[in-house]
Amino acid sequence: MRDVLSPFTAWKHLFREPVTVLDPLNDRPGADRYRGFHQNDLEKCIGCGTCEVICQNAAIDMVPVSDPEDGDSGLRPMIDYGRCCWCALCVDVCMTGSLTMSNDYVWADANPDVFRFTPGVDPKPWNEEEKGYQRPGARVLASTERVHMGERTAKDRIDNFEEIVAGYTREEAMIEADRCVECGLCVATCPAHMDIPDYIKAIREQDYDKGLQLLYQTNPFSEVCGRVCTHNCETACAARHDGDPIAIRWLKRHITDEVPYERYVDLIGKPEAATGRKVAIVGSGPAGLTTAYDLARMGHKVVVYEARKSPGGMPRYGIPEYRLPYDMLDRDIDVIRAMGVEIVCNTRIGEDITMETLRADNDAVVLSIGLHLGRSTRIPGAESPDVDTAVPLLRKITDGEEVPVPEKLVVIGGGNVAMDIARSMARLQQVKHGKVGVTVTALESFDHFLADADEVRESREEGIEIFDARGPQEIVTFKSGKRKGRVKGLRTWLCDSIFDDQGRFNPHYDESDELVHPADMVIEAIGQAADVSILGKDLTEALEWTRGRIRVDVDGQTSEPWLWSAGDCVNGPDVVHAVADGHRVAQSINAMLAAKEEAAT
Amino acid sequence: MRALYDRLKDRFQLGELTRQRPDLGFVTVGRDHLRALLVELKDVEGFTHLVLFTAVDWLEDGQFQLTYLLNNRATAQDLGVRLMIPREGASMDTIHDLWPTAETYQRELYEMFGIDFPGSPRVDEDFILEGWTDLPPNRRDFDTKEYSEATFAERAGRESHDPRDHMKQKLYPDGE
Amino acid sequence: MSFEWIQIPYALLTLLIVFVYGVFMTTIIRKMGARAGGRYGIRLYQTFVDLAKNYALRSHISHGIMFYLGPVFRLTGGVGLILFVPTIYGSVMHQNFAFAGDLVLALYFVFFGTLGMALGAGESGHPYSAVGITRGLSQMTAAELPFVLAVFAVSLQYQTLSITEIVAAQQGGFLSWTLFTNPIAVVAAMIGFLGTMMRSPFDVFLAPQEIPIGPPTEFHSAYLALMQTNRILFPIAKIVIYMNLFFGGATNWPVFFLKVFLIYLVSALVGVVFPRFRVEQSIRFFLIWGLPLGILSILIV
Amino acid sequence: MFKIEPDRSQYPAHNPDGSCDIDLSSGKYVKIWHGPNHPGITGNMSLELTICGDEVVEGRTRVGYLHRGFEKLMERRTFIQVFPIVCRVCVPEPDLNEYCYAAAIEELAGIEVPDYANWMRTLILEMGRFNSYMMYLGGQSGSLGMGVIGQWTTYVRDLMLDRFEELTGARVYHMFILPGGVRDVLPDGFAARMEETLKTAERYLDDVDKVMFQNAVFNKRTRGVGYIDPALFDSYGVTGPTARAGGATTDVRRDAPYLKYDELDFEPVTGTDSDIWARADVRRRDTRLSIDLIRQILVKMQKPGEYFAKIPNVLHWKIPYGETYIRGESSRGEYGYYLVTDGTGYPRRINVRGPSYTHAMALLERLIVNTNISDVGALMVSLHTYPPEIER
Amino acid sequence: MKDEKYTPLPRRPIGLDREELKKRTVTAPDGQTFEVDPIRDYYCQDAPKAHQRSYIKIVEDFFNWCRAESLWILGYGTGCGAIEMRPLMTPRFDAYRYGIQWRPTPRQANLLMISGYLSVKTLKRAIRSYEQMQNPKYVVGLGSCTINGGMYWDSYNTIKKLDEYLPVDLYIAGCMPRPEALLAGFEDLKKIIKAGGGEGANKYAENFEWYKANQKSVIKDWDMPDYNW
Repeated sequence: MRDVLSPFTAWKHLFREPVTVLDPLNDRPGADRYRGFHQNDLEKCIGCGTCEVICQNAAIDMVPVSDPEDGDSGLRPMIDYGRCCWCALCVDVCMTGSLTMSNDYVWADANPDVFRFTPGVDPKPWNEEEKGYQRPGARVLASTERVHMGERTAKDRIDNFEEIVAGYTREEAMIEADRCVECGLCVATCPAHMDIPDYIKAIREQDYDKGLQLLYQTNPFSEVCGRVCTHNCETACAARHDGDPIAIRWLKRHITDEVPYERYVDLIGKPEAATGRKVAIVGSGPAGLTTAYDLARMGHKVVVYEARKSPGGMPRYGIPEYRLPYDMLDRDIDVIRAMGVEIVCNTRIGEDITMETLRADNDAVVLSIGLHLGRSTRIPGAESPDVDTAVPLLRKITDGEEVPVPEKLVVIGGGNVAMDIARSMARLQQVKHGKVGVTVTALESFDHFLADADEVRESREEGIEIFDARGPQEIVTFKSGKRKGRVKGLRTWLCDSIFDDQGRFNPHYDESDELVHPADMVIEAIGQAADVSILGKDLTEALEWTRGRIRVDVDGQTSEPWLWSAGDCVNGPDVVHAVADGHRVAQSINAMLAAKEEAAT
Repeated sequence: MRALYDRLKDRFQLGELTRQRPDLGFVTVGRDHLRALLVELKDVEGFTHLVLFTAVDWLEDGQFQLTYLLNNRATAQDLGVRLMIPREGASMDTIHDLWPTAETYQRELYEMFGIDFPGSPRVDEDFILEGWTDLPPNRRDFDTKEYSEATFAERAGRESHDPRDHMKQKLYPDGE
Repeated sequence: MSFEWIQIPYALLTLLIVFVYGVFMTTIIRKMGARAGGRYGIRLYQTFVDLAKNYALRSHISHGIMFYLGPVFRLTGGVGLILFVPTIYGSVMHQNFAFAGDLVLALYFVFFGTLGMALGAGESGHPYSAVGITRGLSQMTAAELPFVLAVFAVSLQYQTLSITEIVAAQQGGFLSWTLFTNPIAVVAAMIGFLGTMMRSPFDVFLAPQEIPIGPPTEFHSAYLALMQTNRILFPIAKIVIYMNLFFGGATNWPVFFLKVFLIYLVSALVGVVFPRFRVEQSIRFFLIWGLPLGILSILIV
Repeated sequence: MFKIEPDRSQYPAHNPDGSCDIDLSSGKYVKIWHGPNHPGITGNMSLELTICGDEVVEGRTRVGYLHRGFEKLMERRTFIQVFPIVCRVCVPEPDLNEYCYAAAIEELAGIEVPDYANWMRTLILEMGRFNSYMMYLGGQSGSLGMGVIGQWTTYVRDLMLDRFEELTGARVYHMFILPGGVRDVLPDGFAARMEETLKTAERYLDDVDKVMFQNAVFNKRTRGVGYIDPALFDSYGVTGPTARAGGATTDVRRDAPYLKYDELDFEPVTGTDSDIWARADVRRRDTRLSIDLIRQILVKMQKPGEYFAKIPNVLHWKIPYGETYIRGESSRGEYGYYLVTDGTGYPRRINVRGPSYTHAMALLERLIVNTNISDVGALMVSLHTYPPEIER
Repeated sequence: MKDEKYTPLPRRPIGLDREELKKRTVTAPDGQTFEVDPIRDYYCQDAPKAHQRSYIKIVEDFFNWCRAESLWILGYGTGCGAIEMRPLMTPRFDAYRYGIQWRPTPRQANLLMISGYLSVKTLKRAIRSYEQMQNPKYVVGLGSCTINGGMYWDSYNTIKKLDEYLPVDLYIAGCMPRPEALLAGFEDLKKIIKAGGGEGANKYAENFEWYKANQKSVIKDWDMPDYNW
């Protein structure tokens, strides 16, 4: 009986208010975490395409929205809602965190072709929606932390010029290489357009031979670049936006570390058959030698003329050994030599051989003389004998010549050269005096510092004092006494802006904030200049110039049809840029030679 | 698990025991001993529950791996029995008389892998697919994407760009 | 009672009122069912819209003459029932075509629609229809048994076969209703009533979860609309009989509306909260509970 | 008295395996299709019934309407790309797929999942089980023509879906259990809102008890119907509540505890009769157990902590050769993933073992013989089959 | 890597070769014998016709209003989207109050919900269901899968573009669309129908050849006549 009556209790619901949502369309926004339709912050998005890669539905297309620039491909994800499954893996993996999801979920249309849109570009009602799925916390699908590179402690390294960083072990390199998402944004930023994602992939696959081949396709200075490259690529790295960029430079170095040096030449392969054409290159820096390497591989006969004792240019004479051991540089140069490049050292153009001779003897001449003259601030007191410029000093240190090592010195400048000379001098001080007394004053504030962050950090570890935003006003000298004319210190003002409204270099100082940095010696490291005196008067007049540099076209060709110029002397200081220049010039010369060949036959 | 393996190893010429977990092991057996081993496991050792029966296609080796996963409910242990059979003319003895439910598995394998089980009831009947004429779809040499693109129309008008190539095209078209 | 032409428009008016009322009652009962489930349910005018839509559908496919005639028969059953049963006692307008032996005719009409339906659905050739028809007929037969017995008991009790007279006999206070004068017959009849109302637990011949949805599986468009119209009219017509036979009839429309609604409610109250019997279970139910009660009621009379 | 049982002597004799010889041209039999377009079928599948009168003489389960080729698709997706599709294998209870897949990956890749993530997973699984049972209770009563239970349980399920939504960001496919952990921590105030939902659920379950289980007609329809001989459990791979209703005590949560089930206090629910009623009853009590477990979990779960293990970059995640089988207790029975990896970035083979695979095929075909056609729907629902996990 | 050595295993006949579709003689229990030709007996051979609208605009408008306010959904869950249909019809969202009801047979339904992906096997049934529905009838595609294949874009067993095979009136994006989105979609569909836009059935009849060719290119074992009402 109970079983017959008890079901009737269901009727009590008749007298209860129904539980129905009265206006389900407006009353029920998605939850805070709801994975609704996509949103994209166009400013943050860099178009790396990682979302496209991870999407298992092939729902995302990268479509051009703006012009590409460094670290931004100009592409933006377009999402096909005929494919999407709202799994939000694209949000989870987004390198910048720009891609998110709103909590909006209503979209019906009679036309099946409209369910495709570029979030952030196409106006959609949910574009401004605040709520919705965002990646909680850090990115977990691809690691955000760079693998720490082992290095010697400040104590260990301060009294010698041995290399500081240890290089990655295989395990470390694998982990670091694993972080790469292969977007390839870095390739465009790298002046030499190295196949960065591909050689990182070679590391992941432990195929170092292939990695080395990839390196040498675009860069014969892999050992050098693996250590001292300015790694612009890392500033374009997609991983930079949420975590550390991939240590591309160290990974490059890792490949060169792992492949036995004897196998290099085998792996790179033989140059092409000789063409009989001859090219002369002035200067054996990265630009010159890269040109030489490329041309030699194309089968041309190349002779490189170098004024100094050893080839290498700025990497040898400008970069201290603790950053770039010279035998590593020699290894690179030896590979280039193995391609048939002849390097003639101790031969200064204008003194030992003239440009005219070169022009007569060769089909083309490349001028890659670098920037080996230091610039001066020309502030009061700069003419003091205790004031020197950084580049010559570095050269002297490399050549083992005697340099003055005062107990207290000030470096003017905030670039890597300033760091190099400061740290080099610090080492010499440590050896000589047992303590470090170096102050660096930079015009730029730390927010816009020129030198690498690592350099700054390591310098500080080594006991170097760095003052930012200090504009040098006067090198204070002793006005009298035994040390009259010698340096007493450097007077600086706070610099509150470097550029004026038009963007011109016009620093503005706050005179109230004045400091005097005591010093026995001041080193200026504010820039370098090319030694163009070697060109001779006629050539100097024949060439076109722009702002004190030889004017070249995009291929590196000067206004003279036989003369090319490459490297720092046209571009400013940057190793990998010089390499890129070298490639370009080699291509251009090769095209010219081929045209000649064709005309001849 | 190890004790069980030692007991059965010589009688059925078992291969190495892979102990994936304390309660899960895999063991390889030859075709001649399979049935006897299954009967022994079912009737004597208490592995009465056929958890699953499936195949893995090792296309590169030209072999199918058949996996019979048995569960001993009392001890909560699982034993996977692996058997390799050649891909070509793949055929295997039916076990539907040991476990009636194996009939379903065998129908699926027949259809999805093209493995024959002579004597298994209704094994040649359509199971999941209907009127399938291509390669059995779970074989690894069957390319589902290719088939899908050839068979089912796709909505036109999509085009994607690889960031790397796009930047190359826009920024340094000559490859410099 | 002599026949007058004026009865035709009067009867049609009755039909209209009953139809409109039936639509709303169907809707309200459905809304009550919905409310028991915790929701609001369909809108009040929904049933009208559904009907209009079904009549307005453009295409229809016939499976043969009987397929077409089935719903017509069914509707004839419903309309005929209304027409031959006095709807409002004592009203000239709504007396309809009631006559001396109309109880037998009414019983005939109750079956008539079902048979027509059976033929029509059989013609549709759908196996579910066939299954539904078999179940429906067998269950209907079993369910009608107690009802018919109860009707016999009542007609024996009042010694007449005219519904009007039966109603007349029940006038004068609710204690003179058959409900109180012959409760056993009423219970037996109500059991049969449950069985014919196409609601759980005796809707196994519709059973959407088993044989979607039984006899009307193949019916659509206007055919379905006809059947829907019948679904609206027929229960009311049946209830009118019950009301007249057992609950004292109605002397005016408000009483009519109330009584019909309450009787309809009985089936809804049971239907919502019980699952359906299997066909042999329901037949057994009627045979075990309904039949003896029906016989008993006759014996008592 | 009034025994109107069908006369079985006129039906053909059945062989021991349930098959029988049917001569369709004799005109005695009618073939009818239950489904796929049929409201009494759980999901998109069909039964091909040969009936004689109201009696089923042969039944064949026809599946494949939902076949999407998951196992093939998984083979051409990277390990992370498989993650969004695993949940689609079983629509009403997707979370167990996510767990089984994630656990299989973690085992083969050697990843240790943080404790908090395990608690979260346990919570999600129990919530999913609750939802699945809610669908079942509505379906079981609905299959017998009582719609009102379905209204209530779907409403309660909807409330639980709200909890799912705020926790995971989706209603149906939660995609919350990533290989390596879970996506997020509990939102603020979740436990309180969950408690409210559970209270409502209990209130409605009380009503369900009264209206469904203390219902003369329901008992009549289900008692003694669809009996499964416990001796058949092993040969037909019967697991989960279906087996527990027949007195077996198999419950993966207890037999081979995974996640945090060994830290929870519970006993598997069992029944005795092994008929439809017993199965419904076991599930009803299991629903209550789930509620209890959710409460326990929310209490025992410690404060939010690390919820994701360190995993390699998913874009090129490779897992060395290995094979494993991960099982979990679903609302239908033993659910498992068999994963074989071969050292590449793609799985070699993933095989999903859904309980419906054995229940709805061989077992149902066997049970369905000699039942009344009216009971077919109820019988099938009582096995709690979800077709997508049969054909994947 | 294609293995050329595979020889297909024997299968039961497919398509029109199926055993149960052959002509056969049946003996009824009462001893009568008669011929059964399933294809001819069970199916209609006529192609569908496009049906005229009503000539009087106001009548057509009224009919359209009725059609829009009385949407009867065929209770056929073709894919996973069907799971959100249940909340839709139950207390929380209660679609009944918007004139949406479900019907168990295609004959009586006007609205076919393709709830997500369609496997080839289901497509066949969906087509048959659709053809059995009466003009005017509407199709709504739920979720990504019906728009462009969704997450099963590379599956060998699911179609990608639903409008190749059936005339679709409305698509609702989502995987799967929530009940609220469905309700919003229904409101849109009502607007379309009231504006006289729901002419999918006529479109289907007019482009019958094209639809049929598309259907047959996918369904390899076509075992029914071209049109089966």
